[in-house]
Formats: sequence, structure tokens, C-alpha cells
Amino acid sequence: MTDEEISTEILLDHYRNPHNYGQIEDANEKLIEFNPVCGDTVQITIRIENDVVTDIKFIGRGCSVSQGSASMLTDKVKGMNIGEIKKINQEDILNMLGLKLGPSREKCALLSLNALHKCISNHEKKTHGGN
Amino acid sequence: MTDEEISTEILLDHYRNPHNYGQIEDANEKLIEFNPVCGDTVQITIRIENDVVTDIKFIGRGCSVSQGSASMLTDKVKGMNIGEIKKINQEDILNMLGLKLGPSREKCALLSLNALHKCISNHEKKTHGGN
Amino acid sequence: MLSWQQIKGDFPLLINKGKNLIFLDNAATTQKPKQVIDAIVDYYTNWNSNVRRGIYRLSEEATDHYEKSRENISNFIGSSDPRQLAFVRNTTEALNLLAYSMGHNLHEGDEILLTIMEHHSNIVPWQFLQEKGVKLKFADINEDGTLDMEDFRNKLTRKTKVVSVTHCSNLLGTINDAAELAKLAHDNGSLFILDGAQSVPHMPVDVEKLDCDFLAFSGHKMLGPMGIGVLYGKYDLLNGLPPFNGGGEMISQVYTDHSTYADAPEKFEAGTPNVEGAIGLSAAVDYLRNIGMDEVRSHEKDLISYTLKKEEEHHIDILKSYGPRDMEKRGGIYTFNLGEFNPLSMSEGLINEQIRVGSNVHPHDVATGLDSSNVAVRAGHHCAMPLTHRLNVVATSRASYYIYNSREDVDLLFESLEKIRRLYA
Amino acid sequence: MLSWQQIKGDFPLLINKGKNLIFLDNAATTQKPKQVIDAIVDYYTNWNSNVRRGIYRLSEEATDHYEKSRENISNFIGSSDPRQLAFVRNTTEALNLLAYSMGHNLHEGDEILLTIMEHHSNIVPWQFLQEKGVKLKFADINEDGTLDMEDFRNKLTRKTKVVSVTHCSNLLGTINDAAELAKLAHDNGSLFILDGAQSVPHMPVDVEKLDCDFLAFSGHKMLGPMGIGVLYGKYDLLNGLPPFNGGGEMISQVYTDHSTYADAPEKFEAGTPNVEGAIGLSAAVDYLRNIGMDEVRSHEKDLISYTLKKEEEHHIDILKSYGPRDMEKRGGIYTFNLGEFNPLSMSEGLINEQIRVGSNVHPHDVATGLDSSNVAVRAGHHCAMPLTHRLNVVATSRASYYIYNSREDVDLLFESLEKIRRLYA
Ligand SMILES: Cc1ncc(COP(=O)(O)O)c(C=O)c1O
Ligand SMILES: Cc1ncc(COP(=O)(O)O)c(C=O)c1O
Repeated sequence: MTDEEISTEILLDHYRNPHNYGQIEDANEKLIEFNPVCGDTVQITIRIENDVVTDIKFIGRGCSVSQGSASMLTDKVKGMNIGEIKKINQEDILNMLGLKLGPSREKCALLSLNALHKCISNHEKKTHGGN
Repeated sequence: MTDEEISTEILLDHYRNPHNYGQIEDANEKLIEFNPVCGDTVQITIRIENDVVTDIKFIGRGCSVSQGSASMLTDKVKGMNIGEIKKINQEDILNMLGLKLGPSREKCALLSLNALHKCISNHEKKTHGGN
Repeated sequence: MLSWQQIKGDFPLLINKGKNLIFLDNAATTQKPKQVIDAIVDYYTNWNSNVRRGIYRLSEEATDHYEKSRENISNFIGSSDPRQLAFVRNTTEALNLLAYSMGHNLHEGDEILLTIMEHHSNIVPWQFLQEKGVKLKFADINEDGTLDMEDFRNKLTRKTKVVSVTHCSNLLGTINDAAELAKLAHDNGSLFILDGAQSVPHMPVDVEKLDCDFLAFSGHKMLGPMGIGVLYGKYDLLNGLPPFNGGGEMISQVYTDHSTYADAPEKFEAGTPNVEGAIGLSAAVDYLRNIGMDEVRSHEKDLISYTLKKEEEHHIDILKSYGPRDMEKRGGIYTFNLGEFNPLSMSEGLINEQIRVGSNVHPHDVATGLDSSNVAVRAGHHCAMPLTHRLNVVATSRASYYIYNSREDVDLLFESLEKIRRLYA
Repeated sequence: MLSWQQIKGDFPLLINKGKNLIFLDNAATTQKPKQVIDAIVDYYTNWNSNVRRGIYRLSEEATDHYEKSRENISNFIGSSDPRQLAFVRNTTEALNLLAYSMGHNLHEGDEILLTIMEHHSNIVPWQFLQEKGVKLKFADINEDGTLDMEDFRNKLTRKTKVVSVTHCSNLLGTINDAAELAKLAHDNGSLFILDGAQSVPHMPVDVEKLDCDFLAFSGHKMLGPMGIGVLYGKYDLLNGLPPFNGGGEMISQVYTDHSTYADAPEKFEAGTPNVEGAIGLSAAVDYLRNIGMDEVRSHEKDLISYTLKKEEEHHIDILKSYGPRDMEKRGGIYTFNLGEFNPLSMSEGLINEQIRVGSNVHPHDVATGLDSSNVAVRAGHHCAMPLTHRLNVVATSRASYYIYNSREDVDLLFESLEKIRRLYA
């Protein structure tokens, strides 16, 4: 198998049997991100304590790239602190997937990262904004 | 001199010293035709008796083609009856000039014919319309 | 007639890509034969100039080429007067022109009747008129993907000022009975607009036989260059419309406080026209005429019936396709899903179920999978979101055929679909 | 740098025509270098596909070429963000887009300040807004053909919402001080639009240095293909405008009763874009950048000063030319008359005088005469009727230069003018 084929297999594994699938009861952030063009949807629920992600789950519907990357991303960020998560960028996600994606599929890959970053930013507003 | 050069000379002669230049006092039709694109203008005054053009004059401003052809056309139609004049078409005017004109100059050449045809049509409306 | 194999040989891009490209996205845009590319090069090498206003020979020659192109395309669609054709950028612009221009005479309560299978280009421009109280109605489809004529008749009311309908759906492939719809519209006193984006390239279209008041189509979908399209209108109707864009070429006189306008078609061609585009499209029309539009239609009919036969043979369990199975009502468009993704009702929140429901393959994954087998199809809403929602899916995959496609391409499509189905099982 | 003679060698049409064509109608449109023609052929031979929505490789490559073209052209005009450029058909469409779109927020009594030297494309679209009570004002010119700054300042009032001005007059050749005008507009709280149709092709233009809010220009006037033009806008201003044309590509979501729109620039690119045009214009920009826009400007400055010198030397008695004689304020445009034809006041009727007054030669005759000496110039109102009337003439003849013109072309122009003058004497 080539590297590309291995990466595809890993992604499909995550797609078929997603990790961290579901909703957290005591989440302090919850957010739905949606790509109207293809209908890809990811909902993230996250529990942040002292700026550290203690738990994160997602539910969603969509293609292997959007859902597989959500599964991999939630694995990756569990236990990370907010500062580290904010540094995760497009590049990191594409490296995580290890696939050559065209620009239209990149949007799928970044759906869950966008959702996550929005959660973090909402959380910061609440805590640092003082309400 | 080539045919083209002779035709040009004739046209320029008409342009420099137009025939039938002026206004008829007892005209029964009078009409101004105007090409807004280049400002070419021809006014025709015409006397029609029993469907025959007994006199016709023009005044105008514009290029050699619009003014020269007005001069030649007024020469040509004096004494003609309405039926004959209505049959004069684009082709006839271009043959009369004997010049190869591009589409934009053809508009100049046809200015006075259009004016003349409108005069005739107005005259017919009056006489056959009964007022 | 040329063989279809020979025809493929006229397309430099297809020759270059060879087996690495089975191009099945022709409803989006088509490839160009060398005759069209040559016409463009010839234009820029021998005739290029601004048109109409120039008095020198080059400009008059360019004008001549431009107007001859108009005449040629006019003949192609059965229009008896070339002044009935205005050159625009594409179908979208033609429909916007109509919506903006007709909008001046539409008032609160007036209705526009569309169908649920319209392309966004035949929806959004009309939506702009909702601001002034104009109402849009959408005739529904039947289960088989054909237009629901009863619903159409019911929605055609005394308030319906305009009926605007696609001749062929770019998603279902449904060919609507344009002549019948035109008659219904006219009997009702409504104007009838036909979106010919998917019909003019693929079948004989005669505006006078169909009796449509306006017709819009795009050059790039019929072997022509990008950036050129056509709005046809019956002369008096076209000429009677208020202008759309203002500027050079479309005026008669301009004063600081007002302007007067040229007659159609100039009236609707503001600014320097795309002369290259007109000449390129004319060359495309020559190419198509040379094949014969009846032949084009037969060829595509053969490909789509073969497709439906293959579909039955392969019998991929989760495959579902859309659109009429009566070949008389079906263009060369094959839209399908490997398992359907239904739209989520965002307001109700997401349902907490596992992703992998019956091993559905999302259309994006289908397209990527096919691409890795060198088969180029489109996936998404195909600029027909209301129809996609009507079908209760988030997206579909679509293969669309043209003259250079063959039965082998269809074979490859199904082999690749089998492969994808196995991969995701 | 290349020599100007070498440059001419890049233009197939000019090589073909040889001595039979001295092309001096570059303000109308320009010829295309083989680099641009090749880019078009290359596109249709290797990359042609619809952009943005395709998931297969060919479409992604086409999208990549399309967006790289946007970036390249963005850099060329000093824009720091390619999303500030929307591709349109031409300058005319860009200005219509602005007028239609801004029109939503303009109300009775609001004023738009133009100048009397505007092209019809920067007048007629604004006139459409007069219907809703918006007022147009026109800043006048001085005797030397420069903008009357005092009049401009006086007409800039608290009601002026928009100032829209040409950077370079296509008739007088006057180069307006865009940075100064932008500053005046902004200090007044007005938006500032620059018509760059005659400046972007001919001199360095940096939108950020000039601080214009919007800039419009046409590809075909700067070696690019027909059918492509650019609207630049500061991102927040551009993105803040309501949409113009509706349809595919410009939407985010479409429902039967409403739609949401994409962000700029997609928002303003409804329908299948002219990908060929964008790629061709990008190739033209590469060509110009390679020469250097400072060099282009110097070359044209040389030609126009040489022209004015020749004019003085030949001293044709009835020749009158227009426009500033200060070369810093003058582009490569030479507009003139062999005797002036003043407009007739139609209402007062015609004055009964002989045609031949001072052996004036009508601009049409001038152009035809020059054409028979193979010199292609334009004659007429040059889509600037208000300015033509302001100069108190019915028409003018115009020679306009570009990179492939030479001093010999100017020599030939004057020799031919002498000949015409003699013929009509
Ligand atoms: C039915 C239909 N109408 C309109 C359009 C819009 O065509 P264009 O993008 O060329 O304006 C398309 C093509 O996408 C179409 O299929
Ligand atoms: C100053 C100016 N503005 C606008 C235009 C219109 O350009 P286009 O016809 O390419 O839209 C022109 C060209 O004719 C021009 O010279």
C-alpha cells in the first residue's frame, strides 16, 4: 500500500467507526458548523476546565473527509489547553489526514477545526469578557 | 484615375458645390433627418403635385457622403413620381455613389433617402388619409 | 456524418489527457474542438478590433464578423431575424437582464411562475423582485421527475405575468414540453421565457416552432468559448424592454440630464462586446450543425439509455438515480447517489445517530473516488438547491454526456462505482 | 528592456498586416501579443473546465489558474488582497454593477458628482438612478482640457454620496489627479470611484496609493482578451454592497422564498465565469509587467510630445487639436479636427448656409481618408457626447497610441492629414 492508500484506510476507519461520537451532557460549549454547499454538518460539544479540554464529542453527517477529520481532531485535542488548540491551523489538519486534497475537499477537512475554534473563541469571550 | 477615384471626385464636387441647396417656400413636406452618432443632418423640403415631385431642395451639415449623396439624390428624383421614389433602395444609392462604403459610412449615404422616404410617407398619409 | 470516435479527435484537451480523463461534467461546461480554438486565434491574428464605431477597414471587417456570427447563431435556433439575439455573458446574465428589465413593469401582487427544477440562475434574479411585492410560485414535479402539469396549471393564475422554465433540467435531465408550456402561458396572457442552457447544446431547438418569447443559453456549454451567451427575444418584445446596463454602444444620444437608447439588440449590449466570444460561438454552431442536432440528440439518447441499462445490470444495492426513465423526456444527464444523505433540519438539532448508516457514500466521496479512476463527475447541489431539497437529499453526483462521450465511458463509470461501493462497505 | 520594435514583433496581427495597418485606435481596443493568444490556446488545450464546484482534478486545476490570475492582476494594481477583485465583462459592467448596487442605498436628493469628460459608461448607469430622485452633477473642464478643480470643489456638497471620475479622458487624454480627487471626496465623506479604462493599460496605477474605493477597467484595452474586465473595491466596501446579478456561484444557500449570498468576490460573479478571459488578462498583465508600466508611460509620453511637435511643424491651417499640452497631464491620445463642425441646434432649425464653410473636413471623411493611407483612427463622439458638445463640435477624430506604435506612425499620420487637407481644399 502507498502512503496515500494507508491514509485513506485510516480516514475511512474513522468514518466508519468514529471516535468521540455523541454529546457531552455537562458541556460548557456547544456549536454546529454547516457547509451549505454539500450539507456537511458537525456539532461539537466540549468541556473546558481551567483552559484545558477535559472532554470533547461530536456528532455529524457528511462525507468521509468532514466526519473522519472530526473524529481524528477530537482525539487529538483532548487534554490540550486552549493556547495549543488556537495554534492548530489548516496545515496541521491536512498533515493529520495525510491526503492530497483539492481546494473543495479542504473545506470539508476544515469544518470541524472551524467549529472547534469558534467554541474556544466563544468560551474565551465568556470567561474573559466576565459574564 | 481609377473608377473609385472618379467617383470620389464626383462626390467631392457635389459636396463642395451642392445642387438643390436651400429651402422651398411653398413646400408641402418638410423634414429633418439626423444621425446623432456623427451629427450628420439633412433637411428636405419638397413640393409634390399630383404625386409628382415638382421641386425638392435640401440643406444640411455633415460629411461628404451624407451631403454629397443628398445633392445627387435631389437631382435624381426631381420629376419622378411617388411610386418610383418609393422603389429606390439602399442598393440604388450605393450604385449612384459608386463607392465601396463600409457599414458605418452607408448610414451617412442613406440619410437623405430616409428623409425623402419619410416625406413621401407623410404626404401619402395626408392625401390618402383625407385630411 | 463523422464517427463519434473521429469527433473526439477534434478535441485537443481530450487527446492530450487520453485515458487520464473521462470527462462527464458536460452540463457544467464542455470541451472545445480545434475548430473553435482556431477561430479564436484567427480572430486575434487577423480581425481583432472594436466593432461598430470604427470607420477604418479592420473595424468594419470585425463588425462584419461579429454580425455574421449573430446571424449564424440566429439561424441555428430558428430565429428569422438576427436582431432578435443580444450577446450576453451567459445564461445567468440573460435571465438577470430579463428580471431587471421586466421588473420595471411588474408590481405588487404580480406573480412569476417557475418550476422547482430551476437552476439558481432562474430563481435568484426573480427573487430580487420580491422586494417590490412580486410573488414567485414553483410548479412541482411528479415522482418520476417530470413536471407536474396539474400543479403548473393550478399555479398559472390571472396574476401570472411571467412564466420562466428550464427546457431541460440540469439535475434530473427532464426535458419539458416547451411548446405546450408556451401555449399554456400565452393562453393565460403571460410571457414565456425558456432557459435553454441544457437544451440548445443537446437537441434541435427552434424558437419559432416552440413559440417562446425569450430564450437564454450559454456558449461554453455548447463547445463555444467562455464569456459569451445569448438572449433571444421576439423582436417587438425584446425591443420593447427597458435597457439593463447603460453605457457605450447601447445609446442613441447622451446628454448630461438624459439619454436616448439604440434599438435592440444594441440596446442590450452596453460597452465593448465580446467579439471573440461571438465568433467562437459561431464556429461552435458550425461544428454542431455539421454533425446535425438530431444526431447529437440520438447519440445522447443512446448513452443515457445505455446508462440506465447498465444501472440495472450492475444493480449496486445502495445506488439510487433520479429523473424520468422515458427516453423521450430525458436528456443525457445521469444524477445518482450511493445511499442518500437526507438534509438535517438544523432547527431541530442533530440526531445523535452513528454516521455510518447503511454504508452511505457521500457524493463528495463518490466524486473523489471516481476522479481517482479518471472519471470526472460533479457532486453537490448542481446550483439547484430547491430541487435537491425537494428530493430530500443534501447532494447528488451527476454524470452528463456530450458528443465526445461513448459507451465505454459509461462502462468505466459503473466499474468505478462498484469499486467505490466495495471500498466503503 | 525589449526594444519597441521587438515588441511589435510579438503581435501576430500587426506582423500580418505589415505596412497595411498603422493601428492608432488603441483607446478603443488593443491588439494581442502571441503570449496572450498562447495562454488562451493553452487554457482550452490543457485546463478547460468549470471552476469552484468541481471535485475532480481538472476543475481544481482550472480553479487554481483562475484564482492565480486574480492574484496576479490584484498585485498589478497594488491591491494587497485578491478578494478585492471581481471579474466582470468590461469597465461598463463594473460601473453598472456599482450604480445598481449602490443605488439600493441612494435616496432622493442624494448627489453623484461626475465630470463632463466622462465616457458614457460612467454617465448612463448613474442616470438610471435619476428615476428615484438622485441628482447628477458634472464638474466642468478648463480651456486647456484639464479638470476645473474649483468647479469640482463647488459641486462637491454635503449631499454628494458618490464621486465617480475617469482617471484619463478617452477624448482629451487628460490625466486627472486621482489621489487629490480621492482625498477631496473622502474628506467630504463621499465614496470615490475611479474609471481606470484608459489609465490601467497605460501607466502605473496603485489603488492603495491613490486610495480609491473602487476601480474599474477592461482587459481588451490592455492586451487582454475581450469579454473580461475588473472591478476592484476595498474589501469591506465591496463585500458590503448588495448583489447585482443573481444565480449560480454568487449564492450561499437558495430556498424558494429567499437566498443568502457568498462573500465578495464570488458574490459579484454570478454564473459560469469567463475563466479564459481571466487567464488571458493575467498573461497580458505579465507581458506589461515585463516591459514595466513606467516604460509604457514614457513611451507614450514620447509619442504624444512628438505628435504635438509635428503638429506645430506641419501647421495645417484648419487643424485644431484638443487636450492639455502639459505632458505630465496628458496620456497618449490625440484628438483633433480638420475644421470644426459645430452642433446644430435642432430646435432652432437649420441655418441656410452653404455646406462648404472654410473647407472643413468632417471627422468621418478624415477617418476614411486616413484609412485609405492605412492609418486606422476613430471618428465620432467617442462615447463622450457631453464632452463633445462641451467642445462645441459634432465629432472629432482621434489617434490613440500604445506600446507597438512608433514615431514613424506619427509621421505617417501627419503626412496623410496633409494629403486630406489638400484633397478637400
Ligand atoms: C438549466 C441551467 N440554467 C442556467 C445555467 C447557468 O448557466 P451559466 O452558468 O452559463 O450562466 C445552467 C448551467 O449551469 C443550467 O444548467
Ligand atoms: C474612459 C473610459 N471608460 C469606460 C470605457 C468603456 O470600456 P468598455 O467598453 O470596455 O466597457 C472606455 C472605453 O471605451 C473608456 O475609454
